[in-house]
Amino acid sequence: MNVVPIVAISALLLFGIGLYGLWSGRNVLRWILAVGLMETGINVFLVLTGWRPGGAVPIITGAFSTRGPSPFIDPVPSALVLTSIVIGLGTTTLALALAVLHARAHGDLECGDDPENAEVLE
Amino acid sequence: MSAAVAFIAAPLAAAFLLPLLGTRPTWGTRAASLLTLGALFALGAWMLAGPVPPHVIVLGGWRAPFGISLYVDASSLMLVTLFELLALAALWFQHQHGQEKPVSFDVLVLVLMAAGAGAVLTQDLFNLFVFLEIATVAALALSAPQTGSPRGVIRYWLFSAVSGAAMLLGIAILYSGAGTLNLVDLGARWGRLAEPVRWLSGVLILLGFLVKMEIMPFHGWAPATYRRAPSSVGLLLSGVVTGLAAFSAWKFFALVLRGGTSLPPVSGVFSFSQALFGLGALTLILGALAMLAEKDGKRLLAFSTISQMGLVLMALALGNPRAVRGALFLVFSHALGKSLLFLVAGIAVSRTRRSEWGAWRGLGQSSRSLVWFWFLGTATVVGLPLVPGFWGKLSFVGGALGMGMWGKAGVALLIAATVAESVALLRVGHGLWEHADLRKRSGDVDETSAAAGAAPACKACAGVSYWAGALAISAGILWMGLWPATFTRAFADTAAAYAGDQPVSVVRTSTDAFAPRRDGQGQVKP
Amino acid sequence: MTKYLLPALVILPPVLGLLAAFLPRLLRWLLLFLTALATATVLVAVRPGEMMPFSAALPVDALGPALGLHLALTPTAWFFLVMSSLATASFTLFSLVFNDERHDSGIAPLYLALLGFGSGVFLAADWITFFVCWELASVLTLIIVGHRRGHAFSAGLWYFALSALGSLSLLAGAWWIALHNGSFRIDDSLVTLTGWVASGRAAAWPVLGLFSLAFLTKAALFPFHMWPAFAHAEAPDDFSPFLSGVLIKYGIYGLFVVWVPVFFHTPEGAVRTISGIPWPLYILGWVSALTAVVGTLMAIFTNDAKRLLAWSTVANLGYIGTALSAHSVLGTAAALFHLANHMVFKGAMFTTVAAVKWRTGEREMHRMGGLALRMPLTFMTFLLAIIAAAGIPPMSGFASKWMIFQALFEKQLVFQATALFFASTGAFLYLYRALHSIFLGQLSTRHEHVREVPFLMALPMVAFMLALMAVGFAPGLILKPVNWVLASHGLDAVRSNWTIVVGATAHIDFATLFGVFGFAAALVFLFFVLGGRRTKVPMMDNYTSGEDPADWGLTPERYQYAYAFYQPIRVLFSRIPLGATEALFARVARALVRTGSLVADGFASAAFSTWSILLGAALLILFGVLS
Amino acid sequence: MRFLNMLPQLLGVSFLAMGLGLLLMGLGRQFTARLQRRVGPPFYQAYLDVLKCFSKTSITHGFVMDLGTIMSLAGLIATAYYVPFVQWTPTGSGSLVIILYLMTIGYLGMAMGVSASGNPQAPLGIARALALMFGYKVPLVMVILAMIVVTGSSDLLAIANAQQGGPSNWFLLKFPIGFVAVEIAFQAMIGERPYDMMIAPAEIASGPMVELSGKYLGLAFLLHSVQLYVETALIVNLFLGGAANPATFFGKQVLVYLTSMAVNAVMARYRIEQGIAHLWKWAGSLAFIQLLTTKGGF
Repeated sequence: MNVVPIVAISALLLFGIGLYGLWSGRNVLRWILAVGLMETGINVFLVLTGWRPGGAVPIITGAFSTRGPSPFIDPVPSALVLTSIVIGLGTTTLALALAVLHARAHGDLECGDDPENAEVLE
Repeated sequence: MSAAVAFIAAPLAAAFLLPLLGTRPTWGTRAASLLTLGALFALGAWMLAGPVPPHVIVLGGWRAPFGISLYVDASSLMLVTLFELLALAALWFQHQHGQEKPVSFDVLVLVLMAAGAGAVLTQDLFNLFVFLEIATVAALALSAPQTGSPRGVIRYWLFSAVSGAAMLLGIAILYSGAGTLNLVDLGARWGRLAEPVRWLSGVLILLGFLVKMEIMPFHGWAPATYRRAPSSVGLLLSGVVTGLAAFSAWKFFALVLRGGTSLPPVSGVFSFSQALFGLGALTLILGALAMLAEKDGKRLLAFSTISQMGLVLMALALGNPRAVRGALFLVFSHALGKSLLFLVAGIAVSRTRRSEWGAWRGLGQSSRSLVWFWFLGTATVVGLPLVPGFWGKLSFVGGALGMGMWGKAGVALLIAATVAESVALLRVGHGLWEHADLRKRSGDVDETSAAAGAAPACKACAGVSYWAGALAISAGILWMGLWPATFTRAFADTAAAYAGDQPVSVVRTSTDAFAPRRDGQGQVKP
Repeated sequence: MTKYLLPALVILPPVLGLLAAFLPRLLRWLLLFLTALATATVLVAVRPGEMMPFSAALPVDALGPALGLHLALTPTAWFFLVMSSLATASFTLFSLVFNDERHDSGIAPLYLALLGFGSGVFLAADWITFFVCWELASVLTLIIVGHRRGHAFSAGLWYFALSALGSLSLLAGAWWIALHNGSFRIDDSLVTLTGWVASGRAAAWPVLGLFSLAFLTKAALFPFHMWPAFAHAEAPDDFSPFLSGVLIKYGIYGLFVVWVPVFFHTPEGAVRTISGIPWPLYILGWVSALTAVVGTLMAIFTNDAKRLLAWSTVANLGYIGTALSAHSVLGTAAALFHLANHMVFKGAMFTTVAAVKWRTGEREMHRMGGLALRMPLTFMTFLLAIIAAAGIPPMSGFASKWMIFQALFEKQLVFQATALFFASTGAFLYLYRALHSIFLGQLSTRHEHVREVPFLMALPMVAFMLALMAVGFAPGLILKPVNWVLASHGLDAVRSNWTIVVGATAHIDFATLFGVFGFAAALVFLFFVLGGRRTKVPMMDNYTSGEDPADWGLTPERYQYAYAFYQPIRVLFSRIPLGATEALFARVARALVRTGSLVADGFASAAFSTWSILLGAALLILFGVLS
Repeated sequence: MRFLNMLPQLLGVSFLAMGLGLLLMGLGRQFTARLQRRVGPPFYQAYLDVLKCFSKTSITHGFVMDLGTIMSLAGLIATAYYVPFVQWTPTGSGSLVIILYLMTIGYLGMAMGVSASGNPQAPLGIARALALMFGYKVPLVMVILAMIVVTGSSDLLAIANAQQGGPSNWFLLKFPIGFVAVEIAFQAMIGERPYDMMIAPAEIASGPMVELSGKYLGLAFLLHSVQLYVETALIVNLFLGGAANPATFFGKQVLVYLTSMAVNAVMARYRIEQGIAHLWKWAGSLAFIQLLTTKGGF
């Protein structure tokens, strides 16, 4: 059975859930998780773009070097996914650090308006 | 001539080696970071001294369009050198006047510089995305306040995370259609993409740029972040981050979207010009009005950056050569002018411990330089004659007036916005210069600065870093304002090279050698 | 050497200003005075014909290969420059003494730079130099008017916002024409503009409108007539004469550079005329007449001496505008003549008020009084100045006012003439009020010890008096240069020799007028001497209709009638909203600031910011789909 | 040169103006008395008053008071030189603009002199006088502008010549509306009731004249007399076509003056703002109609 529509729908679903997560609450952790879900959804879609019907694993070994017009699936999106995951890692850790700061300053993770009289030192 | 790579490699290397010298900020770590930035600035200046032939550097031997290539020409090199200068001034200022910061501050500045240079020079779309993300992470970490509520920065993270995701989605869609990531190649294949692929990917990618350029609906994060971030980080945010975002947005706009071509009529290719022009105009006028109402000094500078970036976006959306030259001039002059204003704001906030410009009244009495540099910065940002901003606005008006009703409306808004902005900034400048009884306030400054154990902010003298940074930037302003020969030539060549419909430009040499030959009308033969 | 005279006139003063910033107080003001004196002597010595135009190329290819900066000394520029530099020389001499330790306003360097860019405006031969000097002049004026006082700065903001708006629209207008004829030079753009006006092309009127916005805001004509009252009143006292005598004339210079050539060189039938005058000039006529009336009424009811003189300047600019709009040789000459006269008598008035404020520290008119006894020379200068300002014969003001009326009679613009007569009668009212409240009536005890102004400060006053009488006796002194200006515009000259001027409906021999008044005065003095002995009596000893002043606790202040002087007229005009335009502009400014604050805080709330990403993305997608 | 041989004529006209003015005042007082059914002073009474004033000692409050009083009479006499007596002026020109503006010297001089006296009632009177001038000057000027539009010249000699040849072409008949407007303005100009609020004896102790004594009062008398001469001559030249010989000219002057004295004898005094409003309402609108009809359009 053709796997492409299932993967596409799941990517879209993931992206949708992430978007809903963003919109529905003000908790910082909720936002971090929501962004993580969105990025996973996009990564799934990225891998999907590299799919070629009947393509094989893009590793050139003796047997596959001379196969027909496009024997392999496109490896570049997979490489892009790698980088995107690494970037996701970086931003998420930073967000978690900010969440810790927020908890230390406000005692909870509800991100409301910026306090007006916040002291400025420099 | 692969010296340009040093601009990316050297800061990264220094950034990773710096923590080895320990996490406590000793004079050694500070000297190291300042030396790196100084050396890079010297390298840039030396390279700019001679003629800079536009050339392409292919990284890692992978020939284009498969590998990543850097395109280095005069104006991109100038922009990178400007970034180095601003970073040097900001970091040195932070060391001497700002709060005590761990070594990670210097590391993050170096990372930001590497990302900035990368984003300006790269020719690859995904590589551009990666550098933008690195720059955002660095900027986020820099502007996070150590004590107090980080809500402004969380909102900044939220905006950049979502826009990063959107940009990635856009690149994915674009790649699925075009099959290549090299900007020049994308430009060649843009015509044949399907309609939904084009405008969906275009929208999503532009969303990423617009958030970094603080354009109106996406600017929510800017005022709060600027207020809580140290002034030196404010300088970096408004000078470097918006600068690289604007330059790379223009690169994407010129190469891939065929430079947006002229506004009306919409020629076949989906041109976003009218939408972006409208958005830029909205940002320009509302940003300027917000400045009129703003009581807080650093938020005032944030809205000034927003307003100026709106104007740059309008110039990019226009697309004709005169407007693009204006845009480049505006980016440079805004970076220079705004950095002067942030230096003065930094001194003022460290003296009075309050960021409302009303509280800065009379500071100019003890150190007159605050007033001089503030007025010079204002003149540059607002575009008063004899300073670079004027050349930018002059060519923008010329470019816009040639564009029918849209252009004239844009010029009218520019006039109103310039008046509002100059009133707002001059008001603060005059406040600094006013007769005000300083004794009442300076009394309480002594206790707080002693209590907070801040860096030795001696009241009377403004440190060497402030003077050196401000004088260097003023020299840049006056050189660019009074004899902008080198700049006009560089901007003209870049505008010509990037304009899509030119005969085969240098930019293309990197790929044409391998791409299938074109027939007479420039249509790619199958 | 003469090749570099023009750029020197423009560049040298700002450079000296930069130098002056580091000099001690007295040297700064001395440098300012010497520069102004040098400029005046150079300009008087030089004739417009002999000066070679100067041009430099800046490597900015805004339009053609290189942006040219051109300076040229046209007769019009020469006339304005000579008049303003002579006036400035005397004002700066006055400032030299005025700014002792107690009164130093610290604006000498900015004043110097302003002189340079001021003459730059007159000398500019292309729109970019014109804009550069114009814009820098308005910024410097804003900072000078502010001179380190918050409320003075916000008063100056009225001026700056309007003049910045005007100058930017001037730049847009210059670009609009440059896109069509490829050059920023003023004479090229005027030729194109005249061509457009003559051919009735639609683009002519917006361009003319853009240019005129710059000049109307600077010349404080009707819709923009409220800023002088704020700026002149709050400016440093010794700077107000320059601001009101010279700086406000740039707007008129602009009208001269653009309107006069354009409308005099368009063929007759090209533009629709109302009662013989092209309709834009007719509108300018009515706008200026309205300015004169409003300026006079506002001057009558104000109680602050400097604000009164500021409103009187607005009224006088109304006269100049009306004269200019008569679209005739006589009208243009009358405008120039009245402009020069106004520079002298308004300068004299502001200088005297500054001297009174220097000595007594008072500015509200009801707190002064009786100073003629302590400061006789200042009193005489002020007296001669208000005689000239009211246009009363022996002095110079009458000649220019008479010429304005001759120009209006020639074109039968009788209703504008009536408005001007109304304004000039009103002028007499508020001028007498100023004279009475400051110099006459009871001398208050606070000013017992006030002394006359020192010699150096008296020098410019005597110079003003001599100038007023000289021009009153021989109007040819100013009409000769005016005829050169008219010749440069290709108009025929006003028929006049040194003392006789021939108008449209009558001619006057001003020497006989002067002599006749002198003879009458001598005759009456003879009668006066023949009369009985007169004994001098103290000021407080006078007729109190039978009551004993001791039981009112009489003091000189309470015995001086000066507060709501024209209360009856105030009642008459109570229904007319006099301060309407100020209120309108203030409301517009407040509305802008409110929208600004709405934007500033609107996006700050956390909830909204998450939404704004989605809103923005939807917006962009929508545009994408539409385009 | 030309100015020197003009001096005797100037002297002559000065004494003529003062003489006729005082005569007018005398006749006016007698006429009012007769209206009020009393004998009234002889017609030469005014001359006696002036001589008496000049012989008496007087008090002064400073050089400004002397300067002002001298300047006021000098200004009025200078105006007299420009008002055509019998189609002739000593200076050869009768420019209306000069007359209108020279007259204000009289006001300025008097104002300066009396307000230097220090008595607040004097400037109060002057404020009223100037406010009144504000009222009557505009209608007067509007009618004069109508005359200028008709005759094409702003010189009184030319206007008078345009009305020669009998009463049929006097401007009085050609422009009756203008004449009525100027009559009302004339009433205010010479300060007769209902417009004599500036010297209102009951309210502000004769206003400006409160501190004048001796020769200052004499000079004030002369000022009023020359003012009468000038203003009546102005009306005569504008509307009654001047005159061939002095007798008819003076007769017309007396006629004009007595009409206004008649009004003065019977009218009560207006308050100042009512006076100005009345002037603008009646005289102003009539003059406006006159100007609009003669000019025919804005």
